[in-house]
Amino acid sequence: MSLIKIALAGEGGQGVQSVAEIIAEAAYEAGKQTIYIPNFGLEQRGGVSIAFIQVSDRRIGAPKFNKADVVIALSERAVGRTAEYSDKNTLFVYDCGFAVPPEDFPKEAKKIIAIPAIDTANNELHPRVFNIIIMGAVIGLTNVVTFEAAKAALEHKLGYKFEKDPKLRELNFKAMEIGKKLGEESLSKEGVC
Amino acid sequence: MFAPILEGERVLEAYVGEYASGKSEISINRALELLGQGRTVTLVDLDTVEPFYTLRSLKPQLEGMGLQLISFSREDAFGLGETGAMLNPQARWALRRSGDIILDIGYGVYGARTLNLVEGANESKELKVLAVINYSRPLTGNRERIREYILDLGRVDAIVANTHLGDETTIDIIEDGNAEIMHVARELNIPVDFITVDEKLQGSIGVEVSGIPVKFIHRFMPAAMW
Amino acid sequence: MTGNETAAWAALAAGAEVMFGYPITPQNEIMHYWTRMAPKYDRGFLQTEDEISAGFTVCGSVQSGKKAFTATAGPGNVLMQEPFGMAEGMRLPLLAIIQQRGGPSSGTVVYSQQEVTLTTFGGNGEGHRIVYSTATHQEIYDYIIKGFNTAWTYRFPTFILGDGYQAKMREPLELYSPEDKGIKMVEPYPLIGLPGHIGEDREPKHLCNIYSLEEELYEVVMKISAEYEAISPELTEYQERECDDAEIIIVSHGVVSRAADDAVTALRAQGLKVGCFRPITLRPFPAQELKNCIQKSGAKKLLIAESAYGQLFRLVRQEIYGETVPMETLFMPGVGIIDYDIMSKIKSML
Amino acid sequence: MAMLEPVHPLTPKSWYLPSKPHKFCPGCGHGIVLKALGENIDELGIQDKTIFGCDIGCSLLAWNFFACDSTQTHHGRTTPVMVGIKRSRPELITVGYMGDGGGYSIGSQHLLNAAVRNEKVTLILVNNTNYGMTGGQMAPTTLPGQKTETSPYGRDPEQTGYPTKGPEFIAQLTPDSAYVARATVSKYNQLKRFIRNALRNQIEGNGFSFVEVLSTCPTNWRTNAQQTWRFLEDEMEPYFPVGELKSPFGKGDK
Repeated sequence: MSLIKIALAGEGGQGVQSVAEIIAEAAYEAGKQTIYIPNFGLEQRGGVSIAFIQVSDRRIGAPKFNKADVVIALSERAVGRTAEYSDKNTLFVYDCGFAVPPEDFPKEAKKIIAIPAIDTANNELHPRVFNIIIMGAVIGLTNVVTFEAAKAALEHKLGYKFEKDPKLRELNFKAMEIGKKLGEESLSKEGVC
Repeated sequence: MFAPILEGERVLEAYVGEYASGKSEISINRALELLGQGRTVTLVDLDTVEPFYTLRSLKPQLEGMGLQLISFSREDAFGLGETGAMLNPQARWALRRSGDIILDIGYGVYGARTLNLVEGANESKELKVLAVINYSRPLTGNRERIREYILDLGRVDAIVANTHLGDETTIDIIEDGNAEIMHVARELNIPVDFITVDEKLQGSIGVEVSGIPVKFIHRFMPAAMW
Repeated sequence: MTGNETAAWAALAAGAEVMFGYPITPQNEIMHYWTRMAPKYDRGFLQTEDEISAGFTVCGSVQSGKKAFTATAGPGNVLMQEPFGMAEGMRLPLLAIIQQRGGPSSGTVVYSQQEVTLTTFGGNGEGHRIVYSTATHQEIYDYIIKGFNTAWTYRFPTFILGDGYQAKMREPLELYSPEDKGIKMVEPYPLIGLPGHIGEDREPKHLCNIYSLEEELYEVVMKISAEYEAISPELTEYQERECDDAEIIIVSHGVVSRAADDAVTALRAQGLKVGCFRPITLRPFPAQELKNCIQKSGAKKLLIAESAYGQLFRLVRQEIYGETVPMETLFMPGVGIIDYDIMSKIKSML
Repeated sequence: MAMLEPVHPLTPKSWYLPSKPHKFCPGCGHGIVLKALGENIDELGIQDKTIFGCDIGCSLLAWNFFACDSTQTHHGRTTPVMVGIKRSRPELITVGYMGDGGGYSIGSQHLLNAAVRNEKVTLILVNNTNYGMTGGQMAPTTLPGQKTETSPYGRDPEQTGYPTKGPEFIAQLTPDSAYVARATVSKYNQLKRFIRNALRNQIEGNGFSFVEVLSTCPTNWRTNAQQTWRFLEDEMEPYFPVGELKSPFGKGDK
């Protein structure tokens, strides 16, 4: 696998950084080179939280990048904030649960895709697993790690919680599966929910 | 040019003045003048505010000329850092020594009160406190300031007029400035004992101005120190 | 694992006994991990009232014979220059991890390479320090272990110069215990608080850092300088790639050297003769090695790339004084540099 | 006249004789404080494990005063250096020696926080109401109206505040296991007892120990012997009450 660059952006509290961390660990466990770096500092001050993830078979260079292969923007502000990371090779994904001013969208993208992750979390599952749906979507969009590897990493990260409440495990895995499907399906659709 | 010193009589003089007024130069010149008359002379460094920049660095040279010098040499202060505002214990008892004693009192808000540090200074009838005034120094640059400054020094028995501007000095600067100093001295009823002029200007000025003797001095304090 | 986590593990593996620190982003997690691990491994920690105090408590601790360290960034690095200066003057083997953030002033808490001048030559002295600029988590781990040995072997304050990106990013690395790699850790020893009865077995030890004679200080500084220069050849470290026939050599350090490395790969693939040189030690600087590179390649230009406005550039310029190769610069103070930035610059130079 | 035998004053065993006579000015109080400290080091038998740390200022003149392992620091930074040593080697007895400028001004944050953390170090702070070494500038402890080189018209509390009352302040910050006292060089036996308590408190591992000592600076006060003593006893001591403010060794000695 050649280098995959992912920018994941949302509001503080949406859990984008923990998603990035789990993906990075899953990739590492799968024997890949990986770097994940947050734009720390801003999230504590009410800014958009962005995670920069890179996964590759080879040694990775600079920890940041200016154009991503996949951008996932999970809030209205995040769309405008991450538009700069998109170019003609970029899949630009956003949640259709909010209205985005047209001028905020990237000028260039391979494809702009809307997915109903917030809606799915709120209505079908539980608001708390929103970020896990997104993690599933990342996998569905990029195949950056296998579904099994992601499950293992999630188990590693949240296993102690799952032990106490096995229903949580079920809920999380289901969220990831739904997310993966959303991601895969969106590849074949154009940017509307 | 000075009143002759009687046999057995000794010279006890303390020089006070503002920062860079020239008191150390004058103290050294005065001590060497007395030394030249075959007298025993002790020069005492009582500058406790900035002592490292005054007599200490000249100690070997002055001692080589035969002066007795009470001052810490720089080696004495190894490992002490800062400017080392320390009083040599010998300075406290300087007046108990035989021979002439020249006290170089540092500048500072306490003025002549520094003499409190010297045992017997306040009681001594022989001791003369001379204020060194340079009209070209900002703090003593007009009549009012000179008056205020001298009054603030505490005990002052006589004045030394030492107006100069270093290498920029002209005869006009000296004469104009000293005229002002003499004016204040008359008002305060304090005598001007002598006028000091850099030896380089010897010949451009008389040996006496308005009846006050002029003394030509050699500059020892290295210009770089200031 | 993050770079900060890596730093804490490295200090533990190196046998560091105590950390003194004060919170400042982006180095906080070094303290966080250290404080979690310290009690389990019987190591010490104190959060001091400020960075001045953190630096001086480290000075006190190493005087008493403990392997002590601190970590800081930005304005904290400024405050620590006072104790770092004392460590230079008294030859105290302290280790400090610097995770550079943006400046001047409080700047950003994120990233920069703007503490190069401060870390190499900060303070009212001559820069008698050893500064390793790391680029990967593996290097953070390796050079912290090595740095403690350097400090206690040569008794010069030693610095691990990282940055906010390295502090916060996650990257795999191999953790190891030094013995497993055949690395022998240098044992610390006390400078004061020595064994034996004073007056019977030994004289009292009076440590001194202040001199009243110019000549005295001159001798001390000249002696320290001579020792520093004597050990410099064995301390300098660098990396070079594709320099043999390079027409342009990219000079960068720390995390930016990763982008330079990628740029060289990409440009060589396009048939362009570009190489890269990376000083690992910024103090002492691998000056001769860089000169050799320039000479053997006959390079037509150097490109100095850094996330600062000329701090590495000034260092390079003074270190290779006499070389006439023209230098161009890519200064991006406070922001990251990626291969794309360097490649664009190189193409504009051709 | 026959040559008189030179007088050899009795000196504590823990004094380092090659550095004597010391460099303090005639009439300076430091010698008295250091004698009290030296006698206590002897009597408590801690010479081999005492680390003496000096601040910058006149206290620095004591850098090689004792035949104890000693270290110099920077202005105000003796407290953290002592803390670093004590935390690393708790078996050592660390004595930080500083002036009012080092302790109450440039190093006040260290003093305050070391007190709050109840660091098990002993700090002796000599209060002579001015910066002696640098030539007699105003200190945090300069009395209202007192002339110094930087308060040439007398300290004006409206402009520069009132003198710092260190022990009172530190007593408020420390737990009961701390020792806090103010002594004066005019009462030697009491001074010696207070320093002894401050050392004992560290030896017993109780907590922070702090003694401020009112001292004399005739050189910068420009006072003769009588005036010096009068300033200490009639001006300083009424303003800065002498006594133990906090002691784990029973009732405070006022």
